Amino acid sequence: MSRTALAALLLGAALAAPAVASADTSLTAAGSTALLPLVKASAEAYQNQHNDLKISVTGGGSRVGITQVAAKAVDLGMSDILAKGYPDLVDHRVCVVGFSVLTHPGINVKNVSKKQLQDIFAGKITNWKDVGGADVKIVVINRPRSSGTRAVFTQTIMGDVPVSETGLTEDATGTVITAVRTTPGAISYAAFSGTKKFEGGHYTTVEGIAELSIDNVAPSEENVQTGKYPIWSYEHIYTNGVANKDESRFLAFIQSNSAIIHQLGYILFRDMKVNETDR
Amino acid sequence: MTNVRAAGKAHRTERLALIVLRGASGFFIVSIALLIGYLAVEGTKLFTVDHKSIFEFLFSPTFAPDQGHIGALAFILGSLFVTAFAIAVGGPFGVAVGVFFAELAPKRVASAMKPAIEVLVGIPSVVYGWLGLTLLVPLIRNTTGSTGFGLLAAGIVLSLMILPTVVSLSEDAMRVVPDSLREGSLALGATRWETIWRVLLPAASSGIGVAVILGIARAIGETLAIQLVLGNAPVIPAGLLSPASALTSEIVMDMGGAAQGSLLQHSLFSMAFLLLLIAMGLIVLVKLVARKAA
Amino acid sequence: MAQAVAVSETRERKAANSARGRRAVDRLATGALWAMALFVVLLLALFVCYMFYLGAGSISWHFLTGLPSELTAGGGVGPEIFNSFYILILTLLMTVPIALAAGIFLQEYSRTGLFRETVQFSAESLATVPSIVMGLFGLLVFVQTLRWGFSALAGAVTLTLLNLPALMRVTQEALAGVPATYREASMALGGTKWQTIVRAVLPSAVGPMTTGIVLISGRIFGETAALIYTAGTSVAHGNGAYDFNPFHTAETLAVHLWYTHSEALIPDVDRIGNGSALVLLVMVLIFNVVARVVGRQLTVRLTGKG
Amino acid sequence: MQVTVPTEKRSLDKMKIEDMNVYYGAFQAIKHGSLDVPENKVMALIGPSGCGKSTFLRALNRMHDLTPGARVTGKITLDGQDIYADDVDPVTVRHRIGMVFQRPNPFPKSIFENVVYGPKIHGENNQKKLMEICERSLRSAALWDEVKDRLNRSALDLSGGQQQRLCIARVLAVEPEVILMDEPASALDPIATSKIEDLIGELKREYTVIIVTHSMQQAARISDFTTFFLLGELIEVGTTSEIFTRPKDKRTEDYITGRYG
Repeated sequence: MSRTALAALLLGAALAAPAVASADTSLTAAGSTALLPLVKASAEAYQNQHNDLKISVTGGGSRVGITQVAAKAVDLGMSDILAKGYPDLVDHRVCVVGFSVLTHPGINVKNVSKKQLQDIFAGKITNWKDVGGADVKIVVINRPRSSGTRAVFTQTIMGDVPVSETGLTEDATGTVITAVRTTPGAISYAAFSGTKKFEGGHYTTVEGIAELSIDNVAPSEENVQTGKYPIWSYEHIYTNGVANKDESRFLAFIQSNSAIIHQLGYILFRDMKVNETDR
Repeated sequence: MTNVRAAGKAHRTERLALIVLRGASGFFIVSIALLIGYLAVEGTKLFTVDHKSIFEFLFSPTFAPDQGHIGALAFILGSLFVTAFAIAVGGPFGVAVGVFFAELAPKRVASAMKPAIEVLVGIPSVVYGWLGLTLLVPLIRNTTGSTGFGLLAAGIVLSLMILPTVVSLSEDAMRVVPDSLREGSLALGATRWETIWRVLLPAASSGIGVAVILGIARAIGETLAIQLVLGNAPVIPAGLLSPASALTSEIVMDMGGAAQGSLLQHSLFSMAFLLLLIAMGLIVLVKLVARKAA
Repeated sequence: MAQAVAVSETRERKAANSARGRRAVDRLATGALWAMALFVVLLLALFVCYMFYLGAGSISWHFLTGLPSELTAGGGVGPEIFNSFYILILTLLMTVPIALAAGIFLQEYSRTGLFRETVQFSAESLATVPSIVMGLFGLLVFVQTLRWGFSALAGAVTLTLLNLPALMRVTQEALAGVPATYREASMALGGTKWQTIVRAVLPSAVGPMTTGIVLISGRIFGETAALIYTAGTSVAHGNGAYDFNPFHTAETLAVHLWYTHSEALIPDVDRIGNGSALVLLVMVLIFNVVARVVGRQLTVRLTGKG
Repeated sequence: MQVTVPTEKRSLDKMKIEDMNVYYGAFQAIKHGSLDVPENKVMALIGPSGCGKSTFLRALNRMHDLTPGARVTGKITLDGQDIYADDVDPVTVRHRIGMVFQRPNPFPKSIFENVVYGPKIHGENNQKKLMEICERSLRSAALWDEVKDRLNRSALDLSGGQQQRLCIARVLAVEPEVILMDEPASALDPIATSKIEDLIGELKREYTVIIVTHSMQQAARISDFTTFFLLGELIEVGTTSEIFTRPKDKRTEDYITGRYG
C-alpha cells in the first residue's frame, strides 16, 4: 500500500512540478553540429569561470535546434540556417562558418568546377576518373534533412538540382568526417570547425581527408572573408522570445570570446568583408 | 471473540485495495488507448489535413517532404527486407537450437548453455549496433569493396538479436509436446531424428509459429542496432550491399528536426502508426495461431 | 522354399540397409544440431571476448567517473553511468507499484471477464510497441506538450510505459507459482482476500519477482531508442554533472554510446564507444547474475526453503 | 432425503444443514444433503472416494466461494444463523469455522508466525498476547514440548506429523467454534496418525469437530457420529456404533463390510 501511495505521490509531483523546475538556473542548447563545438567549448569555459549556470549542449542538426527551441524543449537552438516561419524565435547571430567539400584522400583530385560538383552530387558523374582523378567509384555521403549544413550546401552549390540519395547518409559533422576517412571514393561536405584544426597559429586539414577547391578557390578562412569561396553561412542561436537573463549572459559570453571562435575554425563578423546578401 | 473494529478496518482495506488494483489495471487500458488514439490521429493527418494520397505514402519511393513528396516505400521495403533476412537466417537457426535444448542437450550442457543465450537477450541493441559498426561493417567493406553499410550488415545484426527469442520460445513449444508422442514414435522403431522431424516438430508447429512471429515483431521494431549499420540512404536498395533505410531508422534520424505540424512530422507519425499497426497485427496473428493449436 | 528364404533374406538386408541409412541420418542430424548450438554459444563467447578486447583498454577509474568531453580526447562517462541508474530507479519507482497492482488484480481477483481480457490485451499490445514509436510519443507528449523538456522524468515515464507489461507478466507468473494451499490456509483462518495476498501469497512471490525485476532492469539500463529524444543526449557540466533534478536533461550510458558515434566530434570516439559498450555489457552480465543470486536468496530468506 | 440423528441421542445442534446442493458448473456434486451436527462431538463423514464428502465439508465454511464455477444452494446454519445469508461475511464464517486440510500446509514462515497468523490478521498486535496464544495453541495441539525451543525456525523443517499438528494449532489460535478436518491424517505415518487421533479426542471437549476420513477404522476410533456418503448423496447418519454395527441402509452395510473398496 505504502509503495502505491508513494508512486501516486511521485506521479502527482511529476505533473505539478514543471513550473518549479523551470525556475532552476539551467540552460539547454541543441542543434547544428557545425556550431556545436563553439557552444560546447563556450559552455565548458563559462562553467569553469562561473558557478551560476548548468549548461547542457547537444547536437541533432539545425532543424532539431529550431524545432526544439520552438517547442520549448530546449532554451537555445543552434542553426546554420534562418528559422523561416517561426515568428516567436529571436535570432542571435554568433559568427560565420565556412564549409569544405571533403573527399577520401586517394582520389587524386584537388579541384573541381561548380558544375562538376553539381553533377557529382546529382549522381551524373559516378567515377573520379571523369573529373581527372583515379579510377575510383564516387560514394556520395549526405547529411539528413534535419541538417543545416546540407541546406547551406544545397542552397549555395546545387540550386535547383536535386541531390542523389543513393550513397550513405550520416547524422552529423563528426560522422561525415569519419565516413569519408574510411570510405574509398567518398565525398561530402562539412563545416571548417570539423575539417580543420588550429595548430601553431594557422589552420590545417585534419588527418585522413582532403579538401577540394571549387573553381580553383581553396576553402580557406580568407576566401570566405572576401566572399570568393561560395559555401559559408551565418551561425545562429535562437531563443524562444526575447532572451532572458541567463540566456543573454551566456550568449554574450559566446560572442565576446573571439579567441575560442577563431581557434575552432569560425570566422568573426568583424573579419567579414562581404555580407550574406552579397552572395 | 470477533474483533469488530479489526474486521471493519480489514473491510475498508479490502475495498480500498480493490480500487487501487483495479485502477492500476485500468492504467494499461488507458495507456494503450491513448497511444493508439494519439498515433491514429497524428498518423492520419498526412491524409486528412495535408490531403496526401495514402497510395503515394505506401507505394511511392520518393521521400522529400520539403518538396511535397511523402512516399515511404523505400523505408517500408527496407524494414521488410531486413526483417525477412533476419527471419530467414535467425529463424531456422533459432528453432534448431531450441530443438537441441528441448530434445538433445544433456542436462548439464543445457544448464551451462542456456544462461549464455539468456544473456544475449539482455544485451542492449545499441551494443549490437556498435559491434556491427566496428566489426561487421569493416569486414564487409574489406571483403566486398562496398561501403560495408547496408542490408547485409543490418540483416546479420538482426539475425543475432532475434535468435534468443526464437530459441527460448521454440524450446518451450517442444517441451509441451506430450511424452506419449515421443515414446510412441520411438517404440515404433523410429530414430530420434525421425521422431523429431516427423512427430515432434509437426506437433509443436503452432508454438514454433508463435516463436517465429514474435521474432518478426522484435526485428521490425528494432531501431538503433540497424540505424548504425544500414547507411541510412532513403532509397530503395539496389542489393544486399547497398545502403538502405528502415521505418524505424528514418524516424530516429528525422524526429528531432521535424517541425510541429510539418509534412515531415506528419509523415513520421504515419510511419510510426504503420509500425504500430504491424506490431498489433502480429499480436493478433499470434493469438490466431495459438487458438488454432488449442 | 529356397526362394522364400532368399526373398526374406533380401527383405532383411533391405531393412538392415535402410536402418543403417536411417541411423546415419540420425547421427548426421544430431551432429548438426549440436554444431549449431555450439556455434551460437561460441558466437556469444566471441562476442563477449571481442568486446573485452576492444574496451578493456578504455576502462580506467577516470573513464568510469570522469566528465564527458565532446571536443577533446580523454573524456569519461561518470555522469552517464549515474544517469542510467537514476533513470532506472525513477522508472522502477513508477513501474513496480503499477505492474504489481495490476498483476495481483489479474492473477488473484479477476480470473475471467471482459475487464480482465481488455487489460490483458492492452498489456500485450503495449508490449509490442516498438521503443522508437514510444520515444516519438514521449517526445511529443511529455517533452513538448507537458513542457517537461528533455529530462530524466520524460525518459523515465516513457520507459515505464515500455516496461509495464513485462513487469506485470513477471508478477503474474510469480503469483501463479505460489501454491494454492497458502491461499486456502489463510482464507480458512478467516483472512480477507487482501490479507491473504499480502501476508501469505506475496512473501513467497518476492523471490521470483525480484529475479524478474532485476532482469527487466538490465533492459531498462540498456534502452536507447526511446530515450534519445526524451531524456536527451547531453549532461550538464561543471558541478551539475551528478544531477538529481528530474527535470534536467539526463543522457544515459547507452544513449551516449549512440550519440558519441552519431556526432563523432571527439577524436577518441572509438575509445569512448568501446569503453561504453563494454561497461553496458558488463552491467548486463552483472544484472543477470544478481537476478539469479538475489532471487534465490530472497526466496530462502522469506520462505525458508531452498 | 432427510436423515437425522435420533432425538434421544442428540445434544444441542451446533450446525444444521438443510437441502444442500453443490454444483461445479453443470455437474451436481452434492444432492439435497441435510444433516444436523451436534455440539462438542466428533462427526465423521465417510464414503468411497469421489462420493462428495470433501465437497460437503468445504461448503460448511464457504471455501467454495474461492472455486470459480462452484455454487452452493440450500440452508446452512451455525447456531441458527444462516452462514450463506447475504449480509454474512464469508471471512467471519471462516473465522468461526476453522479448517484443517488433507496435506499439512504450513506457511513458509517460522513456527511462531504460523500459529499467530490468524490472531494477527484479526487485529491482535500485542507481542505478549501473541506469545500466550502461541503457547496455548501449541499445547492444545500437543506440539509445544517438541517445538518450544525453536519457535523461530521455519515450519517447513518440521516432520509431516508435526506440520499437521502445527496446522491444527494454527486453527486453534483463532478460537473457532467448529473445526473441519479433511482427511487430516491421510498423508501421515501410523505414529503421527495416532497422535492426531488422540488430539481430536481432546479437541471435542471445547470444539465441534467434523472430520472427513477415508479410513473406517479411524472413524470408528475417534467419532461419536458417522455420516455415510455415496455418489453425492447422504445415505445414512447415526451414532458411530450404530452405523458400524447395525446400519439401516443396505448400501451403508455394503460399504462397511468392504464391498465398495
